[in-house]
Amino acid sequence: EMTIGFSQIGSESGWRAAETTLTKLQAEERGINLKFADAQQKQENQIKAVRSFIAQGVDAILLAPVVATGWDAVLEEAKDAEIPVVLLDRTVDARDDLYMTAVTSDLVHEGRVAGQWLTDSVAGKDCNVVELQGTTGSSPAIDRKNGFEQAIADHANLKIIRSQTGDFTRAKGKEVMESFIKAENGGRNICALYAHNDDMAVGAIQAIKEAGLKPGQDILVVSIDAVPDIFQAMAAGEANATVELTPNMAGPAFDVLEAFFKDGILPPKWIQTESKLFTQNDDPLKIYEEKKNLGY
Amino acid sequence: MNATSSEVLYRAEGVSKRFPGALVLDGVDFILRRGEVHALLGENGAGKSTLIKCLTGAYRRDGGTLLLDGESIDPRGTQEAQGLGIGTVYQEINLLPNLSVADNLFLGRQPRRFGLVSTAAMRRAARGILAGYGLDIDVAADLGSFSVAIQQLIAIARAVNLSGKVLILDEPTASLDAQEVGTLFAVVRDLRARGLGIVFITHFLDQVFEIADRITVLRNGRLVGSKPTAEMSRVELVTMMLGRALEQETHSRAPQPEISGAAVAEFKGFGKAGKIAPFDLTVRAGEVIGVAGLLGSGRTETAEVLFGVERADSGEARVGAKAVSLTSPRAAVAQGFGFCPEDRKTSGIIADLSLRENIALALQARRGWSRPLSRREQNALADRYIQALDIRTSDREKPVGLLSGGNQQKAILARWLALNPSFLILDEPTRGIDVGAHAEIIRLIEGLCAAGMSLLVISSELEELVVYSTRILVLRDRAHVAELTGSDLTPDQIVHAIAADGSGQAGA
Amino acid sequence: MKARFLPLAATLLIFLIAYAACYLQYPNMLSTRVVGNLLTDNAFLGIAAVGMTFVIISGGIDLSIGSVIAFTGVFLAVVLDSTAIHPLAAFVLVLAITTTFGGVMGAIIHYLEMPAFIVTLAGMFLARGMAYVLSVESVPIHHDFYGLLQGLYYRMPGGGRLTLIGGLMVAVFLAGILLAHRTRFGSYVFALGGGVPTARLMGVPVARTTIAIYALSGFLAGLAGIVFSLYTSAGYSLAAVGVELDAIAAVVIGGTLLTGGAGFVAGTLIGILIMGLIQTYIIFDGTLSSWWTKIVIGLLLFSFILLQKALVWASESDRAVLRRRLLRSKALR
Amino acid sequence: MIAAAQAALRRFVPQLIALATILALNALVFPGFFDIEFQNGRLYGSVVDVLNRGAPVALLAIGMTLVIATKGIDLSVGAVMAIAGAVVAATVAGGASLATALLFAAAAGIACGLWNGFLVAVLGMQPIVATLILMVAGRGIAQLITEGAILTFNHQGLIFIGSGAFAGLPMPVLIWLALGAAVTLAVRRSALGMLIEATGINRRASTLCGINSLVLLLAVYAVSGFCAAVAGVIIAADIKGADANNAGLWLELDAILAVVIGGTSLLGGRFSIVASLLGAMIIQSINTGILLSGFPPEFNLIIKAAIIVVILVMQSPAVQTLYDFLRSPSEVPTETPRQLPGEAEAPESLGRPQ
Ligand SMILES: Nc1ncnc2c1ncn2[C@@H]1O[C@H](COP(=O)(O)OP(=O)(O)OP(=O)(O)O)[C@@H](O)[C@H]1O
Ligand SMILES: Nc1ncnc2c1ncn2[C@@H]1O[C@H](COP(=O)(O)OP(=O)(O)OP(=O)(O)O)[C@@H](O)[C@H]1O
Ligand SMILES: [Mg+2]
Ligand SMILES: [Mg+2]
Repeated sequence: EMTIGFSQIGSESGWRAAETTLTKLQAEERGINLKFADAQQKQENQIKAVRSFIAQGVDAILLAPVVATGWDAVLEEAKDAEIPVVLLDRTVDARDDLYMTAVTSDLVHEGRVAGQWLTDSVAGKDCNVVELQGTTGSSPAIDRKNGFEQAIADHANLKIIRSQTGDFTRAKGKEVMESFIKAENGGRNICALYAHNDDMAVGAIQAIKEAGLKPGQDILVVSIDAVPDIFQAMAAGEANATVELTPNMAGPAFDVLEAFFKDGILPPKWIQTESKLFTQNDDPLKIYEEKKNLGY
Repeated sequence: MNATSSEVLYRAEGVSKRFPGALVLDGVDFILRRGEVHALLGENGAGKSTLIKCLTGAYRRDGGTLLLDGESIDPRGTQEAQGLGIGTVYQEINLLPNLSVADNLFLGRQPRRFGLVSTAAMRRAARGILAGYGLDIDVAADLGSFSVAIQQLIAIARAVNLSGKVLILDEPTASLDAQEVGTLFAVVRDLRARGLGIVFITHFLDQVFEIADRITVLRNGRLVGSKPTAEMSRVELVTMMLGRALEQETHSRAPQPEISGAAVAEFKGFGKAGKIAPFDLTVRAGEVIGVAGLLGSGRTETAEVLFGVERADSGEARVGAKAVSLTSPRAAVAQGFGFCPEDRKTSGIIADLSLRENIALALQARRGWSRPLSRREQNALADRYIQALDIRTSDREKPVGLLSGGNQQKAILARWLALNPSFLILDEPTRGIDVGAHAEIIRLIEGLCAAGMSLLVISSELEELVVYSTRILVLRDRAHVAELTGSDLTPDQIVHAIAADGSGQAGA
Repeated sequence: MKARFLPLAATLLIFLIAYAACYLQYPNMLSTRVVGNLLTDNAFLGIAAVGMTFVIISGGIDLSIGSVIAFTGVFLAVVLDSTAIHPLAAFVLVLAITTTFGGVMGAIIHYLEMPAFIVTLAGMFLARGMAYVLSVESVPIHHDFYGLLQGLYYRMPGGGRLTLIGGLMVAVFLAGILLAHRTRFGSYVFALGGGVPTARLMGVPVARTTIAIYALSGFLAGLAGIVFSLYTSAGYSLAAVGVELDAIAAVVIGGTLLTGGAGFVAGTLIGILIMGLIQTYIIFDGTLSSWWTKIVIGLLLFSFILLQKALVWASESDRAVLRRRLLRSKALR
Repeated sequence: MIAAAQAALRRFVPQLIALATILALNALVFPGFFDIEFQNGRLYGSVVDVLNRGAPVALLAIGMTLVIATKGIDLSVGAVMAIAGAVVAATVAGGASLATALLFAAAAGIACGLWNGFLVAVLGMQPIVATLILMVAGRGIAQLITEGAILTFNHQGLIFIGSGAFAGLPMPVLIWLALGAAVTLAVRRSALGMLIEATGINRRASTLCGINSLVLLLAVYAVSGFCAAVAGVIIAADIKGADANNAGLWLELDAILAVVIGGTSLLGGRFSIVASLLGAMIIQSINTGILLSGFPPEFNLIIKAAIIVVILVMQSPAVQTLYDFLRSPSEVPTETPRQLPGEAEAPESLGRPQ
């Protein structure tokens, strides 16, 4: 039996809860003994967890790093102890011989996909975009912002007129959207909303409705993650598109670890998960039903 | 002033101090000579403590000049005053209960080796200093673990040790008993002989005549006069302080009839292990039970057990005919008890609340939160007791913490009188109260008894105790050892009972 | 045993018992790796907690330390990234900044008579805000000198490492113990905790001491920030969120009263180790979900404090009887 | 009577000035700030947003004021909000009636408060640590209920509490106004206010007066828990879901800040709920102003910190003294100003003006 340590960031969002659930589920199916450590959003706790895993002598370590930097030393220790490390959902800023592989999506690419969808759907018309950023300083917020900006860079008709942090939460997403609407002539200046995650978009949709506008029509809504609730909104015509970030990062990770331990096969350094775009045309209700029991 | 400048040590001219709403010192002159003990006297709230604080830089004065040894000084804080050789004991003991005794004595001037405090040397020095006061205590223990009296002595020792030129003592004897006062006076005489100037504030006039060379009297923030003690009679002094003659100041004892009325409360085998040995006590309507004993003899503990502050672990209590359990002060209040505690700063006043609220508080607590006293009722209550006890304050809304020490004491007394309890326990009720008010309070106690209230009064002033007590309990070693009645109620008999060891004490 | 050392003794006892209990369940817990990790992983928290101990003993509180740690890290990363300054010079520079920052907070607390809680709360916003302004992204530090410092460790038998930063924390604790308990400054700190007006009347230089206390806390937070940047080789504006609460918890578990006036620097070290132990235990267990992790941390915190109180109570009631007897005989001479 | 009213008003002058200044600043960065329209049966505008979005902090501030008046502090309110939100969501999602769900949420809040009160009053723990325990564990409990996900619901009655309007005003506004008024009346029309203040200033002396400080402390923490529960229900209802991970995160600090801006001392004693509510509105005005201003989010914290520092400095005792001093030149002593800031002498536990 294989013992694998999993250092998770925390449980700051439904998406992350789903990732945790799926990881545990996958481990159970494969008969892996999973040691789970929740870091309460703190890098120092994650480092502690990895060190403790090393001290316990686990067979492998899954690490979902809260931030890209600062892992060299601890990864070096894992390497010394000959424990393979697989990164989940974010990469790190370290020499690539310090970890076995990274199973992640490309955050910048996600932003680009969202931006691409928007440029396509407005089709050359002028469009003022408001942006709900994630937590200031967090890498998804930075990368998804960059990707989106890259995608619309060559389209002079698209302009980000307001951009403020909504801390990845529904409540803040709603509050910030309310003030965007007030500040932009009752929302009449706004043509589209880009939210760094679905939760903020769900909050913002409520704000748009309460201001007497129609989300999805008066203001286009595009966001990232593909959590179940956004599909409900899409089914109701209130959201337009979302980019999926799959919570099943552990499946591929376990696959490569099993292959490595069985046959000594070394995986590629990066296993990119798909950033699939969903729109109202993709039968959102069906997807909602599929997703709603995954622990989101 | 007629002092020849050669002997003047510390001269203050025209010192003024204003607090919001009140001019507390109004152009006061004060001259302290080398080698004299100078008593600074006045009623509660006259401004004595404030003057001291201005002299030592603890307050910034609003006007006036200070000359030490002929040179103008302007201490900006106590530290600077200490540097100039002025040591002070302020009225409320100002030591730090959380520091060790040795640290308190040497704060800021601990002996050092290689930059680090040399604890051993400091403790040795501390023991040496305290030995001069007959204190042999563990100087490494927290100051707060010692009784008020010992803390007072330590504060004095510290100030004496600091003072090269001037020593100021603000009511140092308020919580000392006769023996400690004797020790203190010996130290003071010694310092006087060495040429220090000593300022001494007290409400005990006997002590003034015993030790002071000169007396300065303040009234309402103004200088009334300053004279050598030898030229002053007691009556003259009291008149100067009060601005009127006091009809009856001397402690003359009218024989108290023994009371044999109905028992208001009865305690049988009441006590708490480690605090006070079990005792029996019957309280009858209209009597005053005095409690005497040395420091630490268990007087306060007796009061605390009776009032439920400390839960008794043996014996039973009866009020009227029914057994009651006194598990908390609240329960005791419900039985018609009242308790005016000894340490007004930590257990008495609610400093930030107004005088009015402080007076109304106990009554309000007994009525319960849902039946508030109206503002009008509170005002009436406060006004009544401000007048009855002559509490000096600019108005009833003044935070009680800003009142002078004696007036705070009166406020707490007023709080319990307002409750009109059937059994009132007073622990050192006259501590820090001026002669005028002292007489008033004694008269008040007598009046209350005549109206049927029973009292238990703890006091270190035996003369005072025998004036109003119908009987006196004597405590020693945390146990009730004797009860004096009738013709035995004299200070001498009490002293005798306190000193008697084990057997053969007077009375029973 | 002196009354005042009781909480310290109780804490130590609890720590030893808890460690023994963990060892029985997971023998690996006593490996040199775990012991080494306990020091290294908690180094920055420990150093910051020393400063917090001084602040709390003086009756104050410093909520800014987590943000100051983040600021320090970002500052170092940005400076080392964009200039040719040697890290040592950058260390001096950043320590000067954080010390001044602390000192200014102390001055505001003293001269404007504002509660420390609020002043340092504003300081907390400000320091993190400054970190954001310097860089919202996490900035890696690649400097040979950092590599050199990180390479300084003693390898214990069994693979555990005694790192430079772990050693630094121990050194800071030793210095803190001397400063608190064997200097005049230390006695002033305790004096302020006993009551500022009284301390002032006793001649304590209140202004100077208050400013020095917060400056010290700022300095140590800066040092903790340097340690954190060594620990992670990066500066990140979201780092060390909530560290102030961990530090407060460690200080309190270590037997220091939040009301001020009583406490031990050494106790804080044990407090840090206890908190580290709780975390290590939870990771070794490895079955707790995110929410149960939080609940169990809370419960363990609760039981530690409760146990400590119980121990102190139990021995205090005996002692009270003793002391009273002693007091009486001495007072009566 | 009029004098008393004037005195009461004077108590709020610093807060009112601060609020007016912030609002004016907001109007400067966003000219339409004071525009109010009537739309969809409710008032609509930035000022209404301030009132509405300030509801959670305002509600927390009500209970927090009482706790702080007793010389305590309650760090757990954010976690209690999460618990109450989770409870209400779980109960309505389970098909229970609105009344039952609200009852459960309120009971959960009160139970949390009683737990805090028990630790503080009975076990004698220091309030910061006592409530820190629930601050850590409470969010775990909330997540346990929601299992880390956002527990959504579609109960119209419950949603109305969060985003409905009555008489033109959003429900949250009406709720915090009503609760604020009710608690203020309850403590000021009864003797509770005085008893709480007395306990906060000197618990020992108050106990000796016969005040049941134990029950009082329990009650005060329970009220704080209840207020937190109401706030938790509101924010859950507002987003139609219980977000146990983020609901009320770090709001305890804002609530404490509101109380302090309201002039209640952290050392306990004199308190004013109305002033704390003004404090909450000041904080929300700053937040809303920042959102409307369009500055990049990196600057949010610095702007907020700077404004708060300015407000607190203006309200600090030392500056007040200086201000009084400048205002009444007739009382200036003949010599140079001697009452230097920081040297103003006051007996222990009197470190507060007013
Ligand atoms: N900080 C303050 N603010 C306002 N008024 C004050 C303050 N301190 C003292 N007072 C007032 O100044 C007057 C003089 O007080 P002071 O303490 O000097 O009296 P005292 O002569 O020492 O009286 P006692 O014998 O009772 O100690 C009192 O009426 C008191 O209320
Ligand atoms: N060991 C102690 N620890 C804490 N407080 C003490 C201790 N000993 C005495 N005290 C406090 O000091 C005060 C004086 O108590 P003491 O034991 O001297 O009794 P007493 O007989 O009432 O003496 P007196 O009233 O003359 O001071 C009391 O309030 C008591 O609670
Ligand atoms: Mg006085
Ligand atoms: Mg006594």
